[in-house]
Amino acid sequence: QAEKATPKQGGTLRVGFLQGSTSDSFDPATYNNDFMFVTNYAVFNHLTEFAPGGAIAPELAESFEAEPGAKVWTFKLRKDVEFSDGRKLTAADVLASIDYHRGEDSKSAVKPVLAQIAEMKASDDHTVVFTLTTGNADFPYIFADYHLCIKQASDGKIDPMSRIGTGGYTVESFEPGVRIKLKRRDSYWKEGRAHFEQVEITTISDTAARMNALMTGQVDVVDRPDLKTIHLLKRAPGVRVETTSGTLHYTMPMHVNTPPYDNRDVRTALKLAINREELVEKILRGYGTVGNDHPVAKSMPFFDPAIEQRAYDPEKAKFHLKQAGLSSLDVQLFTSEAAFEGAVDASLLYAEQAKKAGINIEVVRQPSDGYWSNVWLVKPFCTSYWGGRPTPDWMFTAGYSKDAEWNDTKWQNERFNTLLLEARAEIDQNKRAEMYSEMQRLCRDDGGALIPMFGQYVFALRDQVQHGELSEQWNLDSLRFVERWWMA
Amino acid sequence: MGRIWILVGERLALGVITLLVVSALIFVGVELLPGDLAQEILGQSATPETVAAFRHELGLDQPAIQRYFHWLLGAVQGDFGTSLANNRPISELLSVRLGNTLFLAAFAATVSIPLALTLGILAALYRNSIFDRLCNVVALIWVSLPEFFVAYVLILFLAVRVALFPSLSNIDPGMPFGELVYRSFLPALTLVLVVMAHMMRMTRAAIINVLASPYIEMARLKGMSRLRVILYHALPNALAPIINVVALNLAYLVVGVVVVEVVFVYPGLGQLFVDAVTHRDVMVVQSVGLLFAAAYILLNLIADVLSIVTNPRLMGERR
Amino acid sequence: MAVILLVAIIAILAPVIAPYGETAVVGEQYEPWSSQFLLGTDNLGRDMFSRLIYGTRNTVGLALLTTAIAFTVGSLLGIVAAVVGGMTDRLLSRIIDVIMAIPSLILALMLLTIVGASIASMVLVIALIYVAPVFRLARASAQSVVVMDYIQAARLRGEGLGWLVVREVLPNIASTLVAEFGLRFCFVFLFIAALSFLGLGIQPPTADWGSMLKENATLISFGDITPLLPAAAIAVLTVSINFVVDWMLHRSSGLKD
Amino acid sequence: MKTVGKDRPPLLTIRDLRIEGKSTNGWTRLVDGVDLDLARGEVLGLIGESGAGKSTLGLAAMGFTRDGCRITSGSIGFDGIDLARCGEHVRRDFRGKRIAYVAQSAAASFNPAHKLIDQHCEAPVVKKVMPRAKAEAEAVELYRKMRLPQPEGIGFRYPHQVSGGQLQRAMTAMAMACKPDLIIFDEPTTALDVTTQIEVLASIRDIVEQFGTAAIYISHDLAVVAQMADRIMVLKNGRTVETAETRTMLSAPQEEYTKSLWAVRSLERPRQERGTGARPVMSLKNVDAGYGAAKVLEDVSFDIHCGQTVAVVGESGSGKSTAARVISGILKPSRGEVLFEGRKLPADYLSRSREDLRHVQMIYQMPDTALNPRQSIRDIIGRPVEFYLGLKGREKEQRIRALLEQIELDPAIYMDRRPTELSGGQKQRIGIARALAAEPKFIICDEVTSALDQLVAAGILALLARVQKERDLALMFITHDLATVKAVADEVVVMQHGRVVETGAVETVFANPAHAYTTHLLQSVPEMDPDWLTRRTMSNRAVPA
Ligand SMILES: Nc1ncnc2c1ncn2[C@@H]1O[C@H](COP(=O)(O)OP(=O)(O)OP(=O)(O)O)[C@@H](O)[C@H]1O
Ligand SMILES: Nc1ncnc2c1ncn2[C@@H]1O[C@H](COP(=O)(O)OP(=O)(O)OP(=O)(O)O)[C@@H](O)[C@H]1O
Ligand SMILES: [Mg+2]
Ligand SMILES: [Mg+2]
Repeated sequence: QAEKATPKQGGTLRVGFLQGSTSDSFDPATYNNDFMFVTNYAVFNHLTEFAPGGAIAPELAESFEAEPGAKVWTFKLRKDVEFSDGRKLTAADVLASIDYHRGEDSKSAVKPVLAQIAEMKASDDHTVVFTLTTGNADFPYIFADYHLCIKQASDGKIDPMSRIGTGGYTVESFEPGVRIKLKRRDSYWKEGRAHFEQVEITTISDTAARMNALMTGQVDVVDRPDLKTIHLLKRAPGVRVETTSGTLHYTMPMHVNTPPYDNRDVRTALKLAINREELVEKILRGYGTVGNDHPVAKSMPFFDPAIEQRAYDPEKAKFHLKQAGLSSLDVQLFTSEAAFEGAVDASLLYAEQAKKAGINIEVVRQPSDGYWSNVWLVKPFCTSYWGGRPTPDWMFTAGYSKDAEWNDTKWQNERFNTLLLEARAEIDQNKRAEMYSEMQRLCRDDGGALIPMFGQYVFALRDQVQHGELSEQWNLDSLRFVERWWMA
Repeated sequence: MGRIWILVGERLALGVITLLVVSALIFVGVELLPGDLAQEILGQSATPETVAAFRHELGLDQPAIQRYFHWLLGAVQGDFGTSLANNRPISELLSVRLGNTLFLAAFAATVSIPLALTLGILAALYRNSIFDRLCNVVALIWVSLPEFFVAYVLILFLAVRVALFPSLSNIDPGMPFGELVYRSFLPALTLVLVVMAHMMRMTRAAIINVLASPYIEMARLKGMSRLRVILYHALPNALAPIINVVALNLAYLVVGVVVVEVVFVYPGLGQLFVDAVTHRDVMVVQSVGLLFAAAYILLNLIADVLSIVTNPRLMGERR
Repeated sequence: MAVILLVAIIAILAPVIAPYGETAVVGEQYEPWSSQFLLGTDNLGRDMFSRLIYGTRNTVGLALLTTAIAFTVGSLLGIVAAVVGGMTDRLLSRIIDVIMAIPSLILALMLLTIVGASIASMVLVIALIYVAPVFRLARASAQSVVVMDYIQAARLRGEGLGWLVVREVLPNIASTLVAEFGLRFCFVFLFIAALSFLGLGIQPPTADWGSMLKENATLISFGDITPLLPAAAIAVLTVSINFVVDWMLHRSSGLKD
Repeated sequence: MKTVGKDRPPLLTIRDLRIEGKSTNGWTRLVDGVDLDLARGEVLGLIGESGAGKSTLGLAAMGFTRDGCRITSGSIGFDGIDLARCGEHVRRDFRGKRIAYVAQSAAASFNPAHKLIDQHCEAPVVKKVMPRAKAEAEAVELYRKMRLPQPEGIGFRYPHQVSGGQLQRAMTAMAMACKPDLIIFDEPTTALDVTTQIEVLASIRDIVEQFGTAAIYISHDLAVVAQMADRIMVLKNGRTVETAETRTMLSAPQEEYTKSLWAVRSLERPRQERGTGARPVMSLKNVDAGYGAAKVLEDVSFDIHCGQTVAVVGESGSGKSTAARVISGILKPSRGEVLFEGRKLPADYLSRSREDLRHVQMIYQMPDTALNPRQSIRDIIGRPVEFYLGLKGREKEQRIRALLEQIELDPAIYMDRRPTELSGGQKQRIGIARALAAEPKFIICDEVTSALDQLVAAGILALLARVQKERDLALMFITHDLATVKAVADEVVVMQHGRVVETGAVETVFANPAHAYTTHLLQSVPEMDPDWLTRRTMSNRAVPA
């Protein structure tokens, strides 16, 4: 056992992923699936990374610190880092890489988050100073995001398609939508990382095929095994299933500005009419926990365990309906497997449960194709998911604040929005905790999101693949397994 | 012989027109689909601003007509343009995939066609016997099951239970031929099972159809054996419908194997096409669509020409 | 024959025969076969047996409707092309070529996303796609009929197109069309199942064999037989339909052995 | 004519043969206790009406039954072996090698996919009688004997590249390929026109005589059988009616049935006087017509008068049917016009009025293809009644009944049958009823009796004559059978190579033909005299071509 637990160099890691598409490219602004996320973390480095246990740790930055008020942040860079073509990393590379996502014509998903940077400059070759518009105690977290990889700059700009990074691996071949082959760099600056000699990541979008590939030993790691059959997969020789519970959660956003969802009692009735335990049991096969209609996960800072868990209560739901002046309720729930795996089944189950509360839910399945542009943010009641954000501030800002781009419930709560701004700049951790607790309650009781469950990240691997303590932010050791794991 | 070439010429000309219409239709279809490449790639995390910026970068803000003719102009010169999604030349993208697709289709065809014809002939020979019934039932069961299910069953028995063949067909262009065959064995077998029944049954039906002809009776009156009657006398006269069904199935093998490609992770054109459609990568959709349509038209043409060539009545000039 | 009758009866009497509702969650997931749940339960704890029975209705009914539309339109157009000939024939044939030259799943995807994915539009779109092969078949077989003297006699009588197509030609190519019907019918519900894979097919929780198969298909990888039930239902129906077709063909081929 | 040798050794001995066939209502007797003896080198003529069981018996002589038929009792002794009881491989071994078959329609019985020579050599090579090269050489020899043109090259053609008469000869040659002991000729000349028929008959007889092969010659044409057979056997409903030496049979038939067969040949009808002032109903004026570039009709003109029958005769391909097509408006003439009651008809039937269409009706040569197999008799006849005369319901029903009675079919039995459930003669009568249903003034009969046996044909002709009289119909009668012409026509139009070579009243033309071709045609009509063929071929050969 002890022998297995010590990292060993060598071997080829073969990975099978659900996602991956022919439209994939190395342009960090367009990364949109696990395949590219993982590739990104293998080939490039970031200013910070998630350490096991959920803490934020410096990566390319040697250290970072804030001036009081958390408005000005100084990041010191490592001096020994080389790109795979031998060039040394400098502050110019960092500035250009971040700038790429900030510009007027940026198409990057992190553009809204980076809007808080009022100014950034290099005070010397290895120091970068950020000045923010408002104080943000959680600022270093954003640099762990996969979009913000550091590429080489020339004339203050990066080549977005460039494959030259500072990471532990270099790209040997890449066929978008099919597979990528990575090769270990001998001169990787990070100690004790990048153990595999070669890594081959293949897109296996068919779930059964992915599991078969794992069982027949054609791949060593797969993501998202089929939960329906996971009990059977566990029995397969040489295979083990592991989980991490991160911030992933499944939601059913209601537009609070659209009748009947504009009535708080109706929303509450709908929230009470769902049997969360049964959903976790049948849809997630137990690989998850019940949600409490707010997006803060147990593992996140400032989660308030004191808030009462909402339970399935058809009678109380009926009561709330009556409060709203209704004896029964007919609603349409738009859904698709694109929302999350099992979304359609979850909706169907919910519909069956809600019948007991006098609520008729018509499940309208939509084409997977185009779901995010046609349904999400468009239909007043649908299924969706959030990968989650590492901090409550970031999570709330992205999906619940009044001018969030992805405010999928159209929720506009005055008190909540004020608290959000106050809490962000607050340094006193206790006060912060209080504020975040109130925001969680507001979200739970007044918000438009029905959040029935938090999902665990589930992955399966062959026995010879070993790893240390896992980081839980995202799937597969926060997407960093390529450089963190090893072959026993 | 001359008439054949005239026919081929005419059909090719018509084929080109069909291709144009198909490409235009596909273009319009993809344009009409909600969402565009910019939206699809940015996905859930898109904001209107970033989508607009991306659109501009991709040139998607130009009028559709202009983009179509730009592509068409290139395509006519053999340049399919570059994939908007990742800036790679489409022809390069296509050529590898096309090779793979053709390899798989050829593999499945070389197994299934002779097998289907043989079984069809034997079924016609021993029609209504146990053998015939059995052949039919087995073949029908395989067609009645969806391709993915056939694939799963094969994987279960030939890859998981008994590790004879790999369940993933991740082939590389550089692999030796034997390796290619080994790796694509299961997808090919799946396809064989899927297309067998149609061809076999048509062979059987076509042969039985001519068995009531006077020349078959004549052959029997000449004392020819049953096998010879079927092979030498019935088969040549039943070829036209058989050729047509074979062509149809070949077209399917080239064009319609997305599901099998997905299950076996076989990097063929089908996956590329579906991927491109879901991402609204119009140029790629167009180009693959064009290849598919061309394959279909070409196979149909070949079938028609073959039916003529194998029919002396249509071939030789009249006396 | 008997199987087909049985299927028809099941389809009509589904609510009477099925022990549980089509969508009712009545137990735990994947319960084994028992006297309570004859064929066990599915992934949401719905009774497999009941769903299979309701599935008969939806699957067979819809497939029948779709195939019927495809055959009506396809064969009528095909015969018209053969009877009228000339430009009409050429034009129709080219249009059909275009439909056939676009991969069907993609065509369905495009059309359905454009017109919206209701059951009605699904039926129509699949029907449209299958019009193409039916057209080709009908045209080819009609071409050998239209040269017959009795067609000429009808033309000389001054009959209109409708009469020629429906009363003179159609009855003579019916057996060929029926033969094709046997396989097409089964292709249609495979197609419906494939569409539900793209999120376009029959709306859940409606039970249909194709989707039931798809939903439980992964189980087969572990040798679990649950997915075999809908698969077997499909296979048995296909085989029996085609045997009836064979029998009809045999009768019309003129062979008596 | 050979003399019949009673002393020759027997080759085929059939005793009490019974064959049953499966029909919709169980098994029915097709051949019912037939005895037959055939000596080596003897030719037996087998005649009888359609459906009498001639082919069934002929095939049985090879130990062969069609699908759906079975031999229930009796024996078929061929050279000492009972073909009814031996194993299939024995029979198969005999077939093609020792017993050969010449089918009725050579065009249908040659496999369209293979060259003649390949089909010729198939039996000798497969049966290992001789090697391929020798078989080919012999084939050429046989072709030459059959007086086929280009005997060296013709074998390398496909069946469709060879004319019907030539195919029929090639089929006879093929039957000789293994020099069998017995050949069965199943109506080998029925489908041919008289001028071709005579050549084929002569060739067949030559070769049979030369090789001393025994033969069974099946036909329903007595005159033809008379030329070929030493002995004649008359068959009816699967039973032997009478067997006798050819000359005896011809001069003194014993049975009533045989006599009735004989009587058909002398069918005559009273000539009608043509009213001198009567205007023609239908006229062709200087018509040129053709298909594509090929010109088929050149300057064709003739008139058809009210109540009269005009026969159009000429060899196959001379343009008879083409003229009919021009009249009916299917084919547009490139020059000239069609006049109906003095009025010019539009060239294209699509632009003709319904009334014009009604008055020009057509009866087709092949009743099998002229009646829609999927419609009932009621529909077939009822449609023109409804379509042209606008009758519905009871009136229509009555009209159909009347028509069926007119063609002597019991409405109660036949009304709801389909064409496939009728005999050839009955089908043809339905075709006539359909034409009559429109109550037309003019009917085109395109070879309406060519495919029928004489008894049935006589019935049809009589029927036509009757309705013509009743309705004062004008008929255009296309045929290549001059006996029929004699029997029914008032006037005759003789065509050759798309031109009218002679017209006139039947008596005049037949008595002293003005054109050489007419003479040739007339001389080709077989006569009952068994020596006729010999005389004809002698004189033909005497006159170099
Ligand atoms: N395969 C068959 N099955 C059942 N009945 C048959 C079959 N073939 C022929 N018959 C019937 O057998 C009878 C005799 O047929 P056959 O062909 O011997 O007559 P034929 O004398 O040769 O007549 P034709 O002059 O029309 O050729 C007919 O009534 C026919 O309907
Ligand atoms: N549809 C057609 N296209 C081209 N040529 C044709 C067509 N129909 C007939 N012919 C040719 O026209 C000529 C005259 O044909 P037609 O049918 O009028 O002859 P026919 O005198 O009726 O002969 P038969 O006695 O064989 O019926 C023949 O040489 C034939 O090959
Ligand atoms: Mg006969
Ligand atoms: Mg003719």
